[in-house]
Amino acid sequence: MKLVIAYIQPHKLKDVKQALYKAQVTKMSVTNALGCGEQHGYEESYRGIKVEVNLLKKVRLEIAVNQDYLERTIDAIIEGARTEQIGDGKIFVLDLGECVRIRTGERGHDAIG
Amino acid sequence: MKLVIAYIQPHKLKDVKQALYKAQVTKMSVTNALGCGEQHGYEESYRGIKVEVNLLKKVRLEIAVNQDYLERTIDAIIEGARTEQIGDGKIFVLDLGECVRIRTGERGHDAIG
Amino acid sequence: MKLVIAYIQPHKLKDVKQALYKAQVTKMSVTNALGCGEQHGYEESYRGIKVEVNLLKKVRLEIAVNQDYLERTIDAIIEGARTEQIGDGKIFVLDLGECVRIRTGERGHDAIG
Amino acid sequence: MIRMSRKLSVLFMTFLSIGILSQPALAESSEPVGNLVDISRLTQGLDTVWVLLGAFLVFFMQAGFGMVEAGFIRAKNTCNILTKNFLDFCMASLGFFIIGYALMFGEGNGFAGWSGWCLMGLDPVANGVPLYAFWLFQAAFCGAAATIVAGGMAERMKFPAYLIYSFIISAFIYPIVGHWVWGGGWLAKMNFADFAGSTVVHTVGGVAALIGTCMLKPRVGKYAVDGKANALAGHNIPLASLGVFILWFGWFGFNAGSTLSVDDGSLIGRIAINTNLAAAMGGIAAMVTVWKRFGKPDLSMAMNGALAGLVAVTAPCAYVDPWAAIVIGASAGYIVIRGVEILDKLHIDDPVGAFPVHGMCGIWGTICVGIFGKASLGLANDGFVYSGNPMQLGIQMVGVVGTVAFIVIGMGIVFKLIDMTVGLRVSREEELRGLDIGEHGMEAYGGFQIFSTI
Amino acid sequence: MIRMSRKLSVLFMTFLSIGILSQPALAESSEPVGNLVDISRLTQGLDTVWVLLGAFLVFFMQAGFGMVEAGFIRAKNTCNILTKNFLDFCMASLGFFIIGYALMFGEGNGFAGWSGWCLMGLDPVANGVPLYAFWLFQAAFCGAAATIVAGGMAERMKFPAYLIYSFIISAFIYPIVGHWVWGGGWLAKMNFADFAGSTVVHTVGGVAALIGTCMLKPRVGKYAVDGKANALAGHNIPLASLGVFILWFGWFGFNAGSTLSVDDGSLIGRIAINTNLAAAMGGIAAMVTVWKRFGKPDLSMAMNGALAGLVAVTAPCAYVDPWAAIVIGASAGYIVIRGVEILDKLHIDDPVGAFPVHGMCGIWGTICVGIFGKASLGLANDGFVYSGNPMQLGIQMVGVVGTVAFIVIGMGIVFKLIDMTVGLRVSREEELRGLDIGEHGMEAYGGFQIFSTI
Amino acid sequence: MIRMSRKLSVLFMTFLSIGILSQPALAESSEPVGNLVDISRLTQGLDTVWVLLGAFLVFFMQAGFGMVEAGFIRAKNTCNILTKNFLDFCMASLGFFIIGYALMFGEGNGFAGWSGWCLMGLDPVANGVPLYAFWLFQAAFCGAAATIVAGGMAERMKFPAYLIYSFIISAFIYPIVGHWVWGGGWLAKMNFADFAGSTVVHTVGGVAALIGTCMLKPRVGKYAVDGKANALAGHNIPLASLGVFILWFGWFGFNAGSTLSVDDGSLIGRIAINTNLAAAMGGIAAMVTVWKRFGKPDLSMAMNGALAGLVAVTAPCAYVDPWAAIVIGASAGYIVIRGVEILDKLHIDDPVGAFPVHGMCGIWGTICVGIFGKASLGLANDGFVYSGNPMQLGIQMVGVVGTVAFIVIGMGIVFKLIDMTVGLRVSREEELRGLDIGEHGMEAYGGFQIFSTI
Ligand SMILES: Nc1ncnc2c1ncn2[C@@H]1O[C@H](COP(=O)(O)OP(=O)(O)O)[C@@H](O)[C@H]1O
Ligand SMILES: Nc1ncnc2c1ncn2[C@@H]1O[C@H](COP(=O)(O)OP(=O)(O)O)[C@@H](O)[C@H]1O
Ligand SMILES: Nc1ncnc2c1ncn2[C@@H]1O[C@H](COP(=O)(O)OP(=O)(O)O)[C@@H](O)[C@H]1O
Repeated sequence: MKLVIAYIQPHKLKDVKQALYKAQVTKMSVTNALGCGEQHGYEESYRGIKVEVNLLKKVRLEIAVNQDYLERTIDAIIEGARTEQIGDGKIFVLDLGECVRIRTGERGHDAIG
Repeated sequence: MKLVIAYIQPHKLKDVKQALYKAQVTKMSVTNALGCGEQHGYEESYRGIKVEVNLLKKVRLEIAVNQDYLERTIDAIIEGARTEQIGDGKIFVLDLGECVRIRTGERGHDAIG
Repeated sequence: MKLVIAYIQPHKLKDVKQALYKAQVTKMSVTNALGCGEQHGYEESYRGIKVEVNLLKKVRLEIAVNQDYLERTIDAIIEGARTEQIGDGKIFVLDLGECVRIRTGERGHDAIG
Repeated sequence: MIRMSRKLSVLFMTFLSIGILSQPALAESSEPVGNLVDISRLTQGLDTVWVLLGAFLVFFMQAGFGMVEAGFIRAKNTCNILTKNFLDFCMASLGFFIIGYALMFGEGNGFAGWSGWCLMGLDPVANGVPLYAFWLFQAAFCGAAATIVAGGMAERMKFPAYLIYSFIISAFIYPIVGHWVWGGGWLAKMNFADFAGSTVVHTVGGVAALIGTCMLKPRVGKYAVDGKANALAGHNIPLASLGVFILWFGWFGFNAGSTLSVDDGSLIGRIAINTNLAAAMGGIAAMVTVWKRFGKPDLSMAMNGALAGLVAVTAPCAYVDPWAAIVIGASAGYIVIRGVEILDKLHIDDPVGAFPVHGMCGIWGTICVGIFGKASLGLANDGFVYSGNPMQLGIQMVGVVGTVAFIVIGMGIVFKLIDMTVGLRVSREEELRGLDIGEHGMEAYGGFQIFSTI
Repeated sequence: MIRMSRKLSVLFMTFLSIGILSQPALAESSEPVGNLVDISRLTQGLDTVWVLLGAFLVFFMQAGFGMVEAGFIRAKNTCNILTKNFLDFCMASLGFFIIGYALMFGEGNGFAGWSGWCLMGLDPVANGVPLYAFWLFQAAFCGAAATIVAGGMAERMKFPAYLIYSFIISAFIYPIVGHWVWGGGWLAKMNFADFAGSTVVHTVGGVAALIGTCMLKPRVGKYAVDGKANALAGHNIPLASLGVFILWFGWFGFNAGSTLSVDDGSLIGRIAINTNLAAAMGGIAAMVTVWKRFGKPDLSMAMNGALAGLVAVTAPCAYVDPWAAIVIGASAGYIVIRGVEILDKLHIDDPVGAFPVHGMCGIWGTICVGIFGKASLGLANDGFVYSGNPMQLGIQMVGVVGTVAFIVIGMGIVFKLIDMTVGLRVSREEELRGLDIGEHGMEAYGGFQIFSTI
Repeated sequence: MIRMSRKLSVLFMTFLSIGILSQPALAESSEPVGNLVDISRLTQGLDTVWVLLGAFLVFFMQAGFGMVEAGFIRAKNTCNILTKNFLDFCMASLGFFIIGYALMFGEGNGFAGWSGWCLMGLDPVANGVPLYAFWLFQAAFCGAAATIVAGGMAERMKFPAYLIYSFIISAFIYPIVGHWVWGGGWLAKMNFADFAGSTVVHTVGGVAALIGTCMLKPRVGKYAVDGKANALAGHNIPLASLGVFILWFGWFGFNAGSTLSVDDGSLIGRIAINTNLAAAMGGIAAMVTVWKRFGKPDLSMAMNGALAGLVAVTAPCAYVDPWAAIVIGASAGYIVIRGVEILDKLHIDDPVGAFPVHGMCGIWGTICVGIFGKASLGLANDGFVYSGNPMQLGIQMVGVVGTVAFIVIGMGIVFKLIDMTVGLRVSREEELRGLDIGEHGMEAYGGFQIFSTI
């Protein structure tokens, strides 16, 4: 089992979700994040003081999938999020040791979906 | 060492924390998350336009524990969060390679607790 | 490749970012978190009712790095965040199986930076 | 107006030209008449401006109530309370127009009026001001009484139930009590004095809120199994604080406007200073009390204190001296804090303190008339501190008891009926998710990350 | 006053000294003169107070517009709309001082006035009140017309473009229509009646907003490729709700203040009650409609309904009876809901419903004058329901058509020119990130975690 | 006023009594007398309504100050500033009732008054209006002066220290300066003119804020070790924007209400238009300045500009023509921007710009009286632009210097004493966590996810 973590542009969430649904990945968790990467930030000024903002608004996806779903999940995220512009984001994949469904206590593969 | 990630219903956080304390798991990190899973969402309507909301409010727990604490941690979370209704949530367990206490620089097992 | 997760005091974010830049770690993701650990909380009272608050405001950093950057990353975080007072925070290190840059589709080491 | 006086001066010129020395008497006498008419029109005009200004300010209090109630509850129920607050005023306007005014000010018996449905067939001038202006002023009061209840029953009451309730209270319950006191009813006949409505508006609203919140039971999670009370903290204190300022602002219209006439301004001046001093002292006393009892100066309680002072001074504002207003306000500030504590001990869950503020202090204020009131300021009998005679005090007690009894029974029945029909309380699931989504299918703060862990 | 009575006494002394015993007539007559003068001064004083109170309230509506518009859009564009709303009033004050007033109330022809630039060389008294007070009242109206547009074009219009627009509308467009109706222009001459501005202020603002929003095209993400409309939900409903209360509050000044004189108060009383009933019914009707059509009582729509009722009753408020105000308000509440639906069907993206509220209901209200108005209340001809004679109705129609045509053409050209020069719309990137950062380099809610996924 | 016309009628009686001719006279004469009395009562009534309206509006400004100050600081200190803002008005009401009024308006010497403690033993009519109404108007001014300081010392000042300060300034410091200018003190005697309080209210508050913020030292993290200033951005711009509108709204009462009488309305009309034009120009000028200097139209600065314009026009509002108000407002808008910059250069940390707005522009406005004022409008001498004579200008300077010196010394001592006793500043830990939790044990936005990284 794998845990897929992806950072995407906020306004791309809609497209990514649709792409994931198409790939039958229907379960995910989303959090609000700030990110800094290659994409350079912008300048704010408040009451005459310049502020260099390089932590940009991003959305963080966390998706636990079985091995066989991994690639299609990654592909779906890329499909939904890519604009080929700096700031598109990153995907990280971790090994997922165990997974438990709280409601039933099921574990492992069956618990993921 | 293991890193336990759990998604639970927001209003269950209190019970889960109590259950964890009982199991002598007193350290944890909490973030606000949205999740979609089996639990079907609900419909909003804003100014006459229907909105299908399937990202529901969840709370994300992150708990680093030593191997020997793993099971009791999982059990405690289940005890606190289970209502046997769809939406109870999930627990994910990852291998934790290293842990450092910033204050002291301690590493490994001692740093966790 | 490693995924470094760190919880620090919110007002230390600035210093930690600077320390990381010095160590040429320029990419990271930040989220808002609540944490409870050794640091004891405080008491609020609302309309005559006492409230024991032990989930304190923290900031969560997530940084994917290549093996050779791991130590300097940890050191930088410690340098920026340490005050030697309870509540300084923790660093967790996980194995990162894969990393993908959405924009280009690059994978692995090259995708991290 | 201009036209008028132009006419006048023309008239005047002519009368000057046609040699006045011949028949002065006629000439002059005609003049004064003109002036008299002018003056009485002017006076009514000025009084109308005053009453309308009061009406506008009292209307604006509706916003104050909304912001205070919204700020003191959790984010997930914000749209719901705001919708209730918004629509109960609409309902009150309608109900008080069709039925309420007739019951309150129509010709009738000591219990209720019975004429002037939809304001039809009434003298166009009421109490020295145009009927329509007078109605608006009274309708705004009616709306205030109705909306007080929203706060006490917040975060768990069904929206349709609230709509029905709000129509009934503004069309029937409030006007009847109003008739007793201001419509020439039995309390008025026995010289019961409630200048601007500590009883008519606030006791009615506050007690109705108490009945309602008792029947609703506490919010999920408010009291732990071990009986310990949990704090379900408000979500937007700045909004609440703004609301309190708006209420204080509007209260000047509420109290001073109740004179219905300006005269030479001395009475409205007195009312205004009393209103302000009572509010200020209420705030200070509440802050000191909460600070001493709980170790921190809790803003939400200090603000409740100011409102308590305002509620308490509403009845006596015209009959007392500034020093008395200070005493009344300070005592109310203390009462409200203890009241909140007591309700919590009794496990009565009143999220915004509607009963301690409006109920307890409304009653206290009504009684204060009998203690600090002065006959020289238009009260039937001197208050206790001046006369040592409990006469007026007794009358005030009777009024309080009568009103409370009527509301407890009347609203008790109303809420019971609503509960048996459409139901008073939402489902547990809906309450956990928040009434905004359940009842209105929308969120108050779209996009904001908000913990709904409690 | 002082000066006056000093003059008086002087006069009095002199005439005392020159042996009075001879010609008493003079003596007495001098008295009435004193009174007359006093009274006309007093009357003008009272009227000025009334007009200024109205002006203050109408000014305060600016805050209401700001909060409603801000609350109904997404957090990332909040500073932008607030800056627009704040500066268009500043611009309006300037533009209406230098040019606008002269075009609107100066001596001129049926199309526009042409004197009194910067208020220079004008009679210090206008319509029975001091010129400066009258100007402030009118300037506040002008600001309202200007700011209505901000809502319709929200979340995508360039800030510099908006500044230019706001100066033009308040210096030229609005004053010209104003001259037609209130400045003795061609519509005034044909007895077109718009008591407080359903046409002059709201139709102008609403139609301008429609033109603007059409030219701007919908916001990114508002309509899916398949044509389905997405909800871009407002981010702060409590703020919007406060704004609606402020607007309602200010509207009392807007309508009742338009009498410009108090007289004996009966007219302002009538206007106040009509204003309130129409607003209340608008809110109720809109809630019922949206509830029936979409299954939930949507607060944002109910509030739009109240505003719709207010807009609709603005023209007829002085000419109709309360029952008619109820009908007008209720119908407006229904119209606005359908209007929002229709715009969405046509893929016209009006984020806050500026056109349905101000445009549609402004037109409807203007027409209502011809239906429900009464000659006995100062209208040229009895309305249709009383006379069965479509005379006034026809006149109202002409006024509506004339105004709409003028705005469509005039503002169409203005927006086109702005678009060709500075440009109307921000870049897609800027729109996605939010105009607060793009245009103003600041955020509305520093530190708050807000999803900007839509 | 009253006194005058009373004199008149008395005089009139006497002259009547000494029998003019005989018969008819008596008859008629009774009429005029009645009218005279009526009219003087009416006049006083109208003036009271005006003064009370002003008082209500000035009170409401307290909400405006609260929202502006809260909106411009960080979320974690919101409850704290709101509690300060709320309680300083309560404290001011108390302090100005017991001591302040006596020091300001009591019989005394050129430095301070010394009679009328707790308003006891005073003539029930003051300046032609009822004493109580006059007191409320003045008390609201006192509260404004006190609350200005809260903004400048925000985010780090101890709450108990603030309570003590607020009582002292409103009971002693403010009333003394007030006596100099409005209570017949030494400045009044030398014809120093400050119509509505640029000096008495704003310079006092602004300079006190400067002293306080200097003694408090900057907030943690405001200036980097390398001396670079960091932006600690405000957390709720919509709230601040609402606050600015409320202030502007209230300012109409602040300035126009200061006439204390309506007369024929021409003076209050002039004041109202000047107030509005200065505010509008201040906003525009500030926006242009900040846009040019920093590349973006910063709303927070534009709003500061409007407030600056209002502060500056407060002293001259009654003595100048509209064109002058435009100049005064625009210059103030420019001054405030540069002022904010300068303070930052000097590492004086004034979170909301209390000194640039109220201090600098208060002084500027006071000086403007000597530049643009007109003798024909009641000023002792024509201003410099009219007379080329620096007489009045000099007098204004003296007033400014005297006031600033007094406040610097007086408040310097007060703050020093408070610092040595209860302490002025909270601990570093408390400041980092936020004063809401440290001082009040509560949060402003319960449940909201808010970064407190700066
Ligand atoms: N090494 C990293 N560790 C953690 N988060 C990262 C890392 N690299 C990128 N991110 C996240 O991905 C987002 C996009 O990264 P960025 O480099 O700007 O995209 P791209 O590489 O497509 O230009 C960043 O804002 C950050 O949130
Ligand atoms: N495969 C997954 N990946 C990431 N998060 C998940 C996954 N499955 C469930 N979740 C999280 O757990 C929450 C509960 O999941 P759900 O399936 O509704 O619970 P249950 O399985 O008990 O019905 C979801 O809202 C989501 O936040
Ligand atoms: N075992 C753990 N699992 C998850 N998060 C932890 C754990 N231990 C500490 N943390 C996070 O680190 C923060 C600081 O921990 P704390 O023990 O207070 O620091 P210190 O050990 O330096 O005193 C906590 O608030 C929590 O967010």
